Amino acid sequence: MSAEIPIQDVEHWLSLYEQMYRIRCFEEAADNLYTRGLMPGITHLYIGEEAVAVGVCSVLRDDDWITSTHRGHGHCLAKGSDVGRTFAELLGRSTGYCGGKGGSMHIADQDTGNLGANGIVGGSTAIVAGAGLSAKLRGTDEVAVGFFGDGALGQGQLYESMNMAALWKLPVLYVCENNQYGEYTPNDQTIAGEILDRARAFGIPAHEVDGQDIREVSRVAGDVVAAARRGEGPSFLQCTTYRYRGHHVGDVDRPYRTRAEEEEWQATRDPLKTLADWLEAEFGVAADVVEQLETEVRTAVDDSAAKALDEPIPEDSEVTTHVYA
Amino acid sequence: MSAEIPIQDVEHWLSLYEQMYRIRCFEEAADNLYTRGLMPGITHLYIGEEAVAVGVCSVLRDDDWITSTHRGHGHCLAKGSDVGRTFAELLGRSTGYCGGKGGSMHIADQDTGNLGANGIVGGSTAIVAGAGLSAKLRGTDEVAVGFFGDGALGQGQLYESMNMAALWKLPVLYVCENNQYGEYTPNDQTIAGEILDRARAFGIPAHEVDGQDIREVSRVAGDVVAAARRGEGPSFLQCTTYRYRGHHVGDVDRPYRTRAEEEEWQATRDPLKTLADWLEAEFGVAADVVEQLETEVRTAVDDSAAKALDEPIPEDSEVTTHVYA
Amino acid sequence: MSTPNGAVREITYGEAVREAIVEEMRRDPTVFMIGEDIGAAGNVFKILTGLQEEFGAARVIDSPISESGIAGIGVGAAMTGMRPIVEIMFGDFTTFVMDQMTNQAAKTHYMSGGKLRVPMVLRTTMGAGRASAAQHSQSLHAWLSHVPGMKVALPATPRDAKGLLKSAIRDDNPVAIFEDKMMYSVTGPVEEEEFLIPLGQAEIKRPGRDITIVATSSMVQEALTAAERLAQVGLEAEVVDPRTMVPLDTDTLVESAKRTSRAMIVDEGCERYGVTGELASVIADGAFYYLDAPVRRLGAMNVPVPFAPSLEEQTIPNADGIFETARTLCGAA
Amino acid sequence: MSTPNGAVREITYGEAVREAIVEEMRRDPTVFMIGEDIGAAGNVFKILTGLQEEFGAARVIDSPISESGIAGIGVGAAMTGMRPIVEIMFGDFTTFVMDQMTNQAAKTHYMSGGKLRVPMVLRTTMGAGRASAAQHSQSLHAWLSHVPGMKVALPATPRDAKGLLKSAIRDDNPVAIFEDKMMYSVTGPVEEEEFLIPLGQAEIKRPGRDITIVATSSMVQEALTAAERLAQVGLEAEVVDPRTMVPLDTDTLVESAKRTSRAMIVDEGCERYGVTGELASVIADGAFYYLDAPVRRLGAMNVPVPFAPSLEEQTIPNADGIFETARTLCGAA
Ligand SMILES: Cc1ncc(C[n+]2csc(CCOP(=O)(O)OP(=O)(O)O)c2C)c(N)n1
Ligand SMILES: Cc1ncc(C[n+]2csc(CCOP(=O)(O)OP(=O)(O)O)c2C)c(N)n1
Ligand SMILES: [Mg+2]
Ligand SMILES: [Mg+2]
Repeated sequence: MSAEIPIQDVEHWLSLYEQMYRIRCFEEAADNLYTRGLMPGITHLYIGEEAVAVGVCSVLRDDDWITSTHRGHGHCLAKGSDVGRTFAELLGRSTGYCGGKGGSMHIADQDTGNLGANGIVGGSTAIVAGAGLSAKLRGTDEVAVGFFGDGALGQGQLYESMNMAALWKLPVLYVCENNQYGEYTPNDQTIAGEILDRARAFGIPAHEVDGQDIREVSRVAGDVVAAARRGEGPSFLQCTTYRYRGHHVGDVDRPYRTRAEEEEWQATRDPLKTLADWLEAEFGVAADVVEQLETEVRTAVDDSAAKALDEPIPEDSEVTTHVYA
Repeated sequence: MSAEIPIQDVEHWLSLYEQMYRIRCFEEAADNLYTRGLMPGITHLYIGEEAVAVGVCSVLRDDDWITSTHRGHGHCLAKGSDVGRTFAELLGRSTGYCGGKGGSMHIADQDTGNLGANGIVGGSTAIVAGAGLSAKLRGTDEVAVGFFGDGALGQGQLYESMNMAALWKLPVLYVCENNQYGEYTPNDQTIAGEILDRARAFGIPAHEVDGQDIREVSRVAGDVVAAARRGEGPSFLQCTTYRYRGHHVGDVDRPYRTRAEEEEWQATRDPLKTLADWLEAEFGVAADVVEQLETEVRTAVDDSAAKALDEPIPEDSEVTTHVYA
Repeated sequence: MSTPNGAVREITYGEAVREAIVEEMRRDPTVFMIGEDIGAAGNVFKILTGLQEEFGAARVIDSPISESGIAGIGVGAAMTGMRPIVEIMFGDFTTFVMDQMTNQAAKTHYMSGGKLRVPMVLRTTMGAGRASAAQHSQSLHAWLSHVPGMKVALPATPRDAKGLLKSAIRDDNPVAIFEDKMMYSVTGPVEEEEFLIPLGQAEIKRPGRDITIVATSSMVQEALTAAERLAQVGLEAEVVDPRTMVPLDTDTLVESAKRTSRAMIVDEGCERYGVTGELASVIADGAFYYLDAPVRRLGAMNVPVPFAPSLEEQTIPNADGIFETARTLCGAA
Repeated sequence: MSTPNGAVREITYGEAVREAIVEEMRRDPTVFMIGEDIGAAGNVFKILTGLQEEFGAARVIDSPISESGIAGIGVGAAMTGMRPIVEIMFGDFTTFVMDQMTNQAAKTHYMSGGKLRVPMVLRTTMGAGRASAAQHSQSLHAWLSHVPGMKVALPATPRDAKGLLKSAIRDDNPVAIFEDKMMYSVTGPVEEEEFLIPLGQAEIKRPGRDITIVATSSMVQEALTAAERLAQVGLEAEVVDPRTMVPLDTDTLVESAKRTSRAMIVDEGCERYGVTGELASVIADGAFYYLDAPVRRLGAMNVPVPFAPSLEEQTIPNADGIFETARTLCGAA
């Protein structure tokens, strides 16, 4: 698909670059925290997929909603969450977004419209339609965006949701992050037929997007979000992408795929590199400008991680609060 | 779709006519038993849809499997169950197929390969794939046919099932009996997009069939069952049909649709009339031949119903048997 | 039954449910309903007739047959400012909403550290007795009662049906309400003026000194019938209806058992690993030093509900069985 | 632990599960497995490594992420001559199979009047303790234990894991097995030669005269640890492991409690409306006239499992809590 790049100023693209880079640094720091034994549990890194979350969220308003997945840090930050409080949540600290009770897989941030990561594959595919229905019933023009992996295509609830969203013309955007694998299984073993046709069968317009090119992601997402906002109903995006790391931080051997495949993606389709190259070619943004921005971002992220480590763990009494509202 | 009628002898078509007529008489008798207060609970009549079950089952072997629905008497008889034992089950008698413990909504007959009616809409859409997988794993060329209503298109499990049946090329035939309504709701309110596309999205060949014309049903079913038997994987049939009566025997007012609509279907698309007319035109089968056959069938069915009423109810001790095998 | 002050009418349980919904939908524009055949058809038990006419198809939404989908939609709508009432036609189909209720609705508030809320009502049915066989007769309220974050109500009378449902709609948590479908046509006194019944308050439906019969849903009436007969043989049974499984009014149950020194539990869910075990344990533990006999449980038989009426009948606790068990328990002191 | 005759090796709980499956698949060509990431990946807990290599992709089937679909496929395959083992990666996802297990698998034999059978095993996990938070830490075995027609096993040792699973595979009914994921790497003695452990037979994991501690799954080890410490303060605890929730070996539980006259129940499911209520009631009823103290229950806290390890830890019963409760109970005589 040839990307018709919307003409926007360089600042816009630089800010998206910065956001993508922030996510990458965040994830590297999270990995580091895990490796050093400082983070409880495991976590799923978004490295390689940054253009999807940042591209989609770049066309959303603060009052739009997203639902996220077990691989949710990227969505969280892209929708506007603070790096420090996100780290704090991953570390189970009382200053985290969920007071340390949710952790990586359940991080939610009501204030930025993030209805939460989800440990259930496909678990939010109907919730997002509920948010869309709510937007409509409340008479707003809010849009609800559901991120989910290719693995969630196996869950029947997604189809129930798409059927209803189509019937009732809900302002919902289904974003399938097709990173080629569900855990350790390549998805040609788990997906029959054509992904886009699954949405189209319900009368939902569906588009395949290069998830490694934020220009394309944001352009197509912009169009379909605008359509949803105008009351034209749901759309579906399949974003072709790749997770550079293992399924989770502990999955380091990755016997289910080759190193060559990984290197190919990283060398030729890295979302950061793609954008940086274009910024240089199109706007003459010099490499050292980008480097300086990177240095600043990385320093800030690493500082936040270090600070989060000093945050307190929850009071023991927190175990029984918030069971009921 | 223009029906290319397979050339088979008149006996074949007469036997299918007889089977359809038997089902109609059976259902009328069931309604009568209900109306006279002789049948416990309620039941869902198949009147009007006979060509679907009989057409599809006419191309099946004894060792093929079917899964059925809450509207299951037609499937049951078409697959070869005995009228008397079916009545006995509807009446909760110990001589019924399930010893009176299942009733209309759970009638099953292992001997004819009927894995059971099902009170859960969509509840057997994955079970049928399991039967298909079993046929394959056991190294047989058995085929598994799943009947389900248009209402079951709302259930996510159907899509999970189709995905797996397609991936593993299971010998499964999905038969959607689209009778225009799910209970009291016309299905244009509940089905977005195109039904056939929902199967095709999974790479499953899908066909729309006039469910009121048994010649077309059996021809298309014959083709796709043969394909499944050859190992070519699943198919999907959408049989357009109509239930003449209410959703269940107690639904007599039917405010959700017009009498005119009902009369139109019955006058112009009745499966019995369509076949009888063709038999006369094509083979010169006279009206009185058909009438005599009808009289014999009706007498036999009514006798069976009367006999079933004399069958014993289960021993009280049966309540605790068969909880575990 | 405690008679409320003010005008009292006799209305059916079904009408009471309808009134609760109508009043709350009039009061609060964020309340809406979604379910199968609830629109023009007015629900399969015909208790919601006219609802869609009054509130429109946007607020009384006829859904496809997609139980897990509508539960999920309820959760999402509840998180974002609405108060959905999701109707699951038969309690037997709550099998499909277990993920949304358990992993999403019930946990969201906690997992988000108190930020998100899921003020959602799941209305469904329970109970056998209609020759509807194994998949349309179950009483599955034990499952959701086991899930922290859920509240669970089992109204036994028209008045409770109305008052508990109104409270549930206003509650900021997911609340599941199980309505016995055989009771929709049962009438009872319900005052004209508005009232709420708080979740978590048991009601002593009949006072008595000899034995405590804790009964839920339609079993309350069976227990009251049994109590009449027990009175004829000189035994005064106290019938206690917990009304909500969660929160559970432990105090009222335990105090009653302490007073009577004998207790039994009657519930229409299957006995094994059902709610009777919890209720019996709460009493056996809390009133241990006061009990003259073991706490007896009377749940449904541990069998799928059979179709044949003569078999089905055996599976459900009834007044006869309650009478016999209570008499034996009292004799066993 | 009763030592079997013959050669005894120490193997892990995970290896024991694998051995059971391998032996049964070699013995019976109708046995097959289906689940997510069980093929080349050998299951997420790496306990099925090599299985697909030995039996091929047709008998060790890697499925899409479709829990309800694979449960339904299991039911259909079981009805038609196969013996499927359906793996649900985390017990938390059994939410998706409740319809297939409850309305189909468990009821088919009964509804068909004994004609159809569903010889199917549902293998899944339970247990917290890994900072996996609310959706990957639950112990939901109470639900399926409530469903007539289901059998439910909770193996506590490698030997039980093997023997119970082999019995489950040969059983003609649907059997759910909950394996505590923290135990996969725990070792224990398992004899070389083939053996089965019947479903429905409790095991006294440690004899004692002062108090009966009924414990399930990983709580058995906690109870044994507590028992050691109780012995140091002069109290001999009998640790009884029911091993299967259904069928339940009521006799062994009740007889033990009669001997010791005190009993407590420890289980990792949430306490409220969980299995502890049933087990406590069975004992409180059966041993009523022998008990010197109320039967105490120690389930998981009635909260979603929190992420932060210091909070999570509080929610699960452990040896300390068992020790304290047992000592109090014994002092309370
Ligand atoms: C209902 C459910 N089934 C299984 C799992 C275990 N699981 C966690 S992530 C995952 C793979 C998800 O793949 P995909 O949706 O493609 O997301 P990705 O990890 O590739 O981003 C699985 C199977 C789960 N969390 N929830
Ligand atoms: C899971 C589930 N949800 C709802 C119902 C209630 N119900 C019974 S039949 C029916 C309509 C089914 O419509 P369809 O599949 O089109 O079959 P038809 O009755 O038209 O033959 C409904 C909603 C049910 N039995 N199971
Ligand atoms: Mg993926
Ligand atoms: Mg229909």
